[in-house]
Amino acid sequence: MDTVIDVLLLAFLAICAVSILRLRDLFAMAMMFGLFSLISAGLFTTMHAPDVAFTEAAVGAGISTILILATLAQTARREQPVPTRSKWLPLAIVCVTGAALIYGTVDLPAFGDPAAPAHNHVAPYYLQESYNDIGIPNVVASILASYRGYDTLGEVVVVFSAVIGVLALLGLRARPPGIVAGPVRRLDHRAVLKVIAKLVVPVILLFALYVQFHGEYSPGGGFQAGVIFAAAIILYALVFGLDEARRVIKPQLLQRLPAIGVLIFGGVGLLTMLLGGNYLAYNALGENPQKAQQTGIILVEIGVGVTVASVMLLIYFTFAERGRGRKADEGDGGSSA
Amino acid sequence: MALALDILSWFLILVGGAFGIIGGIGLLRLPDFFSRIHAASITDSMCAPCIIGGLMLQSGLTLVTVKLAFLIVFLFLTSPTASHALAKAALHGGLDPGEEHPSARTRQAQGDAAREGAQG
Amino acid sequence: MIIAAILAIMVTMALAVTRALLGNTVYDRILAVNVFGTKTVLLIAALAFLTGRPDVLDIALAYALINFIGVVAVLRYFEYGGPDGDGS
Amino acid sequence: MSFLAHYNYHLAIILAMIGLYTMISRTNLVKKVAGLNIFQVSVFILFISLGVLDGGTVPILKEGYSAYSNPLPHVLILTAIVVGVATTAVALALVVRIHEAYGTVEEDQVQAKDEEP
Repeated sequence: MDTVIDVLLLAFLAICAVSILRLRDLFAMAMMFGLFSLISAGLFTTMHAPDVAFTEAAVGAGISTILILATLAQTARREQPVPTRSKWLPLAIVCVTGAALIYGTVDLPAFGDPAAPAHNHVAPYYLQESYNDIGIPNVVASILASYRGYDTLGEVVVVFSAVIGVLALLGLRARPPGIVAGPVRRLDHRAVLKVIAKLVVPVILLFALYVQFHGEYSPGGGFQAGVIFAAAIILYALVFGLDEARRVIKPQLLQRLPAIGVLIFGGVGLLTMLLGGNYLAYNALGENPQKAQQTGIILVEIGVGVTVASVMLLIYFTFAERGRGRKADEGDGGSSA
Repeated sequence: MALALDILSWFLILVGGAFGIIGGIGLLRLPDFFSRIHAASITDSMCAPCIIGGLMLQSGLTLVTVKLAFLIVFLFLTSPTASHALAKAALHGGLDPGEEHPSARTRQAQGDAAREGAQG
Repeated sequence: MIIAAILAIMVTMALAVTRALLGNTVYDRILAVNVFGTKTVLLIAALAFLTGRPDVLDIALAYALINFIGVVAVLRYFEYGGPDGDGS
Repeated sequence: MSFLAHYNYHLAIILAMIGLYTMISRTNLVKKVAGLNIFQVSVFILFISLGVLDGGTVPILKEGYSAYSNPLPHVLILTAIVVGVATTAVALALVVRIHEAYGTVEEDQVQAKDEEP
């Protein structure tokens, strides 16, 4: 049964990917892209990876799609026809590469084979010892925040530098000449949407907190919670307008939060060093190693959550603010909160 | 009692599945957007609560039931809202109810924006 | 019996994907994507029971949330990207 | 049989190739970003496939289960997804800037404008 679901979902994925390739209307493409992410998230669930599915659903289907839409609103809605000269060479390259890769899989262990090296190297240690070492059931959370803490710190810093890049590209410089700030657009005529959004946004925020702090016992953690939190505020901004959302979360605060999150993460490392341990070795945080580990993980996850949420929000706000710019001579340019 | 619950649960799940398929067929076969939205709403408002309700009866009274109940409430709030917003957007976006019906093919008169163009 | 439900959901998903591919109008695609999203929620919920690990139900909740946000975002950008600009 | 046992990897590779083809054959920059994302998701699928264990379950420890799927790829991919969206955001920001500077997001037109004196 699992296999059937697996293959069906992969087939859906391939169909979606082909339609992304072929669609000329980029809005429709963005929608198929959201669908693609949703299906891949479903696939991750069938492959026993709920944490990944969680992240992919929130990030791929939510944030990525919204960002692509925001970009489309500021650029061109339709793709122009591809010049015919470049049709066969790419196809040949792709076929050769694909054939080589498929030839490469011949030596791989079978799908789901318990004797595969991947299952016999370090994973058994994590699965057997993590409960003794750390005392939380979600092994993914223990590896993410404790065993591979350096790795996660690096990823958080990458996310942080990405927001610096986006701000440098879109946020800091004034609009180019000929572009003026457009009118504030709100979904004022959407009474039903507004009422439901008002009802739903607090629930989503609450759910984000649940995901953040229950992440040790169920799928979840800082990354997912941050994205869901950001998604809730983005929904608010979509329905009530960018200015209203900015009134809720002050831009001055929002610009500092990514750094604060990274500093929380790094600060926990420094704290453990001050207490006589190694960098990010949480055992130094207390007498009881399990309790110390759990404290460390919760602190670190808060740092991750703060950074991810504020980075996603900042990126969206920057795109939306830029998109509000409206060419003085063109009618279809701006479209943002 | 347990047997009755089980039978009820299976019944709900089957009914939900049937509604899902019916709605899906409607989504595919109905002639224009505004009738398709009706088919889609059937899958949202009948299929989802039936299946989730059936699963709730399976799970007994635990945290899982509460989560499923949340799911039902949430879907019940958002799905009709999405359908409503979509219908309204289509109406304002130049899609006329009945216009797209095969019996009245006057598509060219409509604005290009609501249309899907040639697929490459 | 859950397998029957899963199969029914997959069939509905296939039909929705077909509609999303055929399109006609952008609205049809949005509708199909929305239906697909809610069906994914159901699929995850059913899968959680099939594998006997209902604690992964949180994902289904997250899906429902994100699906709604996605539809609102698409509508919003589509409407304001349209020719008359104001939307309404 | 052993060839069929790799179906997941093969489908992931097919997806990757569709993404690659989108990237190298289309000139629209937004579409290239979408292609990049397809490629990225295919890599995620490949990694997660490597971690799947027959008869295993989700790696959240629970009494009554002894076989769990490999949690390590999950961790790697989870962070990779978030980093992926961050890089996508930077790419899209570049696209917006290119559109502001050149008035187009088609690669060949941008190049043509660059070659103009």
